[in-house]
Amino acid sequence: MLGTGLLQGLAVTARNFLGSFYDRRRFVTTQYPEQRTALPEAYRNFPFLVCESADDPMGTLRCVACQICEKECPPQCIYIEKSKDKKPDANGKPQIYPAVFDIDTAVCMSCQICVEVCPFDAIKMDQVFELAATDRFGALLMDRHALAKPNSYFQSIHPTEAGEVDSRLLAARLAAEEKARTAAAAKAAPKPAAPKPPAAPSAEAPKPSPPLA
Amino acid sequence: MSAGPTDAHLLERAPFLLRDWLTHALPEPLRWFANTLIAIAAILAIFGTLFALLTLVERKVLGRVQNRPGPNRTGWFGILQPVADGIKMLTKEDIVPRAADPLLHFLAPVALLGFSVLTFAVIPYGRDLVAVRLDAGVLYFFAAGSATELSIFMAGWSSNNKYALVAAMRALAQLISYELPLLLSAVPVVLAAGTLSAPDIVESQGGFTWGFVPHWHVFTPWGAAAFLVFFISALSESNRSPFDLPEAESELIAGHLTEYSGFKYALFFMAEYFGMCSLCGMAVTLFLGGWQAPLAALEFIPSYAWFALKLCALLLVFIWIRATLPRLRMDQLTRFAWKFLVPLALVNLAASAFWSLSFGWAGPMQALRWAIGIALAVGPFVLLGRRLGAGIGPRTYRYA
Amino acid sequence: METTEQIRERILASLPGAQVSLVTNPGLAAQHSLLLGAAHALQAALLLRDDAALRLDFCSNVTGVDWPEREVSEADPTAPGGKVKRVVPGFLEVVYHLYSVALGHGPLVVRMRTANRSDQVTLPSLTPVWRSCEFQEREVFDLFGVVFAGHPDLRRILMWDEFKDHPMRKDYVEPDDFEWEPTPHGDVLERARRHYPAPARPAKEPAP
Amino acid sequence: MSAALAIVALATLGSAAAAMLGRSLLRSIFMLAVSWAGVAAFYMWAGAQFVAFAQVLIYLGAISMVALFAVLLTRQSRDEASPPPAALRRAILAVVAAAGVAAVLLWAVAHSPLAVSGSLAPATSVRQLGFDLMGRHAAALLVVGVLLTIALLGAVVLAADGAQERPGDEP
Amino acid sequence: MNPSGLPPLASLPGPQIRAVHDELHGDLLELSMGPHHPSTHGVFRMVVTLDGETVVKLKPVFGYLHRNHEKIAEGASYLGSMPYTDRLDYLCSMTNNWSYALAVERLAGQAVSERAEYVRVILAELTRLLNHTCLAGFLLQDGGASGTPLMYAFREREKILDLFESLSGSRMMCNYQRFGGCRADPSPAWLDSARALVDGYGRFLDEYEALLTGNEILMARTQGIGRLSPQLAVSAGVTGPMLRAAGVGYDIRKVDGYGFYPRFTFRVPIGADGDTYDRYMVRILEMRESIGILRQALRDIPAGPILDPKAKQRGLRPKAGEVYSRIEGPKGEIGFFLISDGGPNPYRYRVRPPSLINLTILEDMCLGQSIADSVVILGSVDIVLGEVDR
Repeated sequence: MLGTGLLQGLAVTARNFLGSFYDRRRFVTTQYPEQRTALPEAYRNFPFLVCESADDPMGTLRCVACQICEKECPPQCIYIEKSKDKKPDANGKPQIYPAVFDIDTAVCMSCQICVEVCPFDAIKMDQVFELAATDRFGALLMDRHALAKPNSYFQSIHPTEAGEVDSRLLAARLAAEEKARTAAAAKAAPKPAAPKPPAAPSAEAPKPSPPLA
Repeated sequence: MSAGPTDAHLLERAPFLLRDWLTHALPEPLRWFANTLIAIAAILAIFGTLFALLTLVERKVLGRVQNRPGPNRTGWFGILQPVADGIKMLTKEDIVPRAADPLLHFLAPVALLGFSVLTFAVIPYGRDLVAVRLDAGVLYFFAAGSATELSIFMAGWSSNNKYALVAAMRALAQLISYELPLLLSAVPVVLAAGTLSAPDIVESQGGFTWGFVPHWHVFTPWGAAAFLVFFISALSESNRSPFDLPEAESELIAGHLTEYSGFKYALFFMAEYFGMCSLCGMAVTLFLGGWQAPLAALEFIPSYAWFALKLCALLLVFIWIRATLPRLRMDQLTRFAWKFLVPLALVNLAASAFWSLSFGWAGPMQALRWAIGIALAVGPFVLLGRRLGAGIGPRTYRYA
Repeated sequence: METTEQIRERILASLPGAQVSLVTNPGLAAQHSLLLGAAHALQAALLLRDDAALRLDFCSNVTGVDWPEREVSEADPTAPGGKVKRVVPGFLEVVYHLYSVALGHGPLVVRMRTANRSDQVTLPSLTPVWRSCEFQEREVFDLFGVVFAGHPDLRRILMWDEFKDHPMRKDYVEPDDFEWEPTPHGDVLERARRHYPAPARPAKEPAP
Repeated sequence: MSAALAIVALATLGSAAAAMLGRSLLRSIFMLAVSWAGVAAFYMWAGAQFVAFAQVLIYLGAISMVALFAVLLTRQSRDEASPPPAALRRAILAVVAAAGVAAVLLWAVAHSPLAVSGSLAPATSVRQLGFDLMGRHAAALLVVGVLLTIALLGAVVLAADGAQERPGDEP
Repeated sequence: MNPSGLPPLASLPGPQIRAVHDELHGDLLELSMGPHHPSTHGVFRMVVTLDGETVVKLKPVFGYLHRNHEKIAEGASYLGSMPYTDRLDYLCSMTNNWSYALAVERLAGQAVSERAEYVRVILAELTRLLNHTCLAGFLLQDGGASGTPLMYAFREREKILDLFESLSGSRMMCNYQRFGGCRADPSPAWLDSARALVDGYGRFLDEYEALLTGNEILMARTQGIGRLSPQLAVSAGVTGPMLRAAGVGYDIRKVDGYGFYPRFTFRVPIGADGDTYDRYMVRILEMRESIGILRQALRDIPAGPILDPKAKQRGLRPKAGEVYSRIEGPKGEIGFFLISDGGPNPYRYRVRPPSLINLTILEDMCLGQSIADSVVILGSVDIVLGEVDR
């Protein structure tokens, strides 16, 4: 009979209207500034540079300015200038560091390609999305000072990924030391009489991760 | 302006006491003038705030239906939203297109609001609480209502905008074709009540049968059908949801309101809401027993409270329908009026005449009377409905 | 569906004068294609659509490809260095991927090539055969400059009508309408420096 | 002659004149509507409420719409038909015709036996009006009904012809 | 003078209402709907010539969102183009990614792990649910319902987008598929929440159909409107639900059988009249089939690697050659035609846009209908301008 479909529709809207007062499924709005939805762990926004310790970010940057991410970045929003001198990195090996490392967040589309292609786990995706800036010109171009964040912060926002990265880096460092020790032992071996080098202080105990910054 | 019921309890006489207290110091001719001024001021104040609240309630109900809270940032639970809208409308620049016809462009909202406010004069808000006790009140109501069409066309034509023109043509066709069922569905009530004066119609719906069924017209078979037709036509007269073709956002952006901004735009909306309120008021007066109480025991509640309750209920149904139904197409709209509502209203007129003539039947004849009444009301509805919905229907699908 | 060679024989059988040659696809997908001569392309297309065994009634994709002039060095024992430089003339190519909705097979890849990239860039339009080519051929005309003879409404579809050049050609030079970009970097930095000799970015870096 | 009556009269005549002299056809229709409202005000002043409301309902509500439709659908609104130059001969003829019509009207008004009494017309209630219509003037009412039905049918037939010309309106 | 004999719109005098005289019906009204119009699903413009309310001529105009996506792809590496495919049909980024990954895998001969194929089917069907629900919402929005069906659709869409966000990191720009598998492995918790969503979706669809399918006004507004004959649909290259609504049972999941679809049992609904109501109903029935596929896929998804580590992503240089591969996206057949010359970036990168090709017959469907219907018909074609303009 004409009109039964309309009544059915009205019944559905009435159920939703009444439901919205008690049924969580029918009232889905979160009042943004006051309430915030929990961001899933895999959420990614603009990248940031990982540095080992919080108190000396520029000194302990993992990035070695190999410029792979600059080439691979689809919208070309990363700009790197290598440093002239070298500085020792976490494993003690002298490495080049980026004198200038700019990411133009106005151009970056947070596609996370740079994180994938970085062989040194030096750049990871951040979870900060409130980046409104009043200055339209400079504020959106983030230099390395604004980008550097400590490894502890990385562990706080991406715990599982940070866990894998740290275990991998630790294994790599132990392997490197193992190799260094065997090489040293081999170099020391031909002089049998040389006193056994003091047992390397177990690779000065894996670098304790700095206290939570 | 009547002196008001003398026997009822305090709350019932409150409005009259208030008025007399205000004007007792004035000499005789001035007092009449002051009384009418107070009546006008009261109506405009009440329906003005109702308009403000209605815009807020509409957005809150629409929000709740769509699982979101609706405006709640301004004031406590969004209560100041109408104030915010008002200020926004006042401060917005009032742009008049260069090629528009300035006089008509300015006159349109004024005329629309003027005529739609005129309709409030005859609606009985309570026992003896009616602004003007006219002998032909219902006819006055429809006369004032029908003059608004001219101003909608004035708005559409004078803005010299393609969308506005198409919308103005649509508005004309729609309002004319729905004015007929509106009047035709009011005629059975006049036939049953025997008078055109609104307060008398409400009085004729007093009293109860078997103690709890009130004598409202909607509880008679022809009354229910007439109420349905009146309600659908009221939806269309006030350009509300299934029939809001003139300002169909998806096709004509804002229809005849496209070239209006600032306070004129607000005036149009105020006129639309006033039209909605007055049509609902007349529906309550004609069919839902005006200010009559639904139960004898509840008569201690003042009569104007009952009128307000029923008015708000109808307005909520208006909003509920707006939240649910999509829009009809132009030719479907006019075909629905001419091939469904008008024939239904005419047959209903006959049913009402039969109901009045068979007043004397008693005992078993009473059941026969009800049977014939219901047959006359439901029969044409089903037959016309089947003919109207001939082409459309649910379908079954096969799979590859 | 028959292999591409069998289809080629079938076309030559019913259209003796047509030039239909096979273009092998060295890739792993091995989707070989037929190169149709412009003269009999329309009849061949009609045949492909209406032939009972093929019934390729669905032209899924029309693509333009720009092959500019390139030098190919070939082994030539007679030449002194054992290699001789040969210049392959450039051309514009339109590739059609045909499927059959009725029989459910495909794709048959059909190609057409223009004489050169400058003045003779006309190819017969296949819109009369498959209606789906209408917008896609307009796009090839808009971005590559291939003029389709017989197209019902050949206008630019994506660029605005007054636009002169064809952006998808390999030798397309972007107009140098450089707008000031708040944070220029990379190659944009060079363009910025050309327009604004002063250092484009304020030196924010504190001396290391 | 109370002040209100003078104002209403002036408004009615003024808008009627504006309707005739107006350049844009549509604006003159709106002026016409204003003059009909003036006539309705007259009825109210004369105490015949029912007729006044009927006047507003029918003239302001429907007849003005018909006029608007007529003007829009016959495309007159588009090209402002500029009136021909006002030749002297045409002006004289117009004045003569107007004077003749005015004379006839004034004569009819002067000689019709108007019982001009001081008080307002007896306020007939709608109920009384209904009894008269159904009683003494039932025949006239039926004739008017038949006339209107025929007019309606004629309109439908005319409109129906139009529908054939543009088939495909019926979905 | 454009070919139809009417003077081009731009040359007509001033902003006055341009009643273009035409001997056929007297005053024709030329109306430009778009590019800023509430119901054109983005920056799409229709130059409509109206005779009263009925459409006499309708010319679509595109290009307002054209950024030459294919030229950018020729400059970028194969991996670098993957995030750009999210921006093609920005409602269904997962299926765009899959179609591009499938094309590059066929070009480079890269095998895909079994678990990744299951995850891809799951994500594609979730995208189909999301797209068809939104389509019904937008169709009703064009039909005049004041946003209620659209809000219900968006409420369900948010749940699916939460799943995408917890898996790929971003709600709409997922950039999740890689050559040879997927970037991140869905955790058991993720699979459980996906199962919960799929179980709940049937109830939502019942409520949604109760609100819409039986609605007489919707039936009156869409039945018999914008009829499309099967022959014209096939010839015009229409694909996806529009083609199946016209009565042609052509579904690339069944025809090509890519990505383990032959392992799942599902049916392909077909329309009878090819009008707007059929297009709406075919999409609703397709959603119910997708729920069936999702249940089967989520039930027997195998363990195993999501991406074999040896697959080259960054410096991928596929051998010279070309490939055209396609999948059944929610809007139709979305395919990629890649020509490689052995270098790090593709020589030619072509996207087959289902939205643009489905618009070929918009004018044929709208002729003779009223302007309100042309808006509803455009809504039922389901276009997204990112894909139309590329």
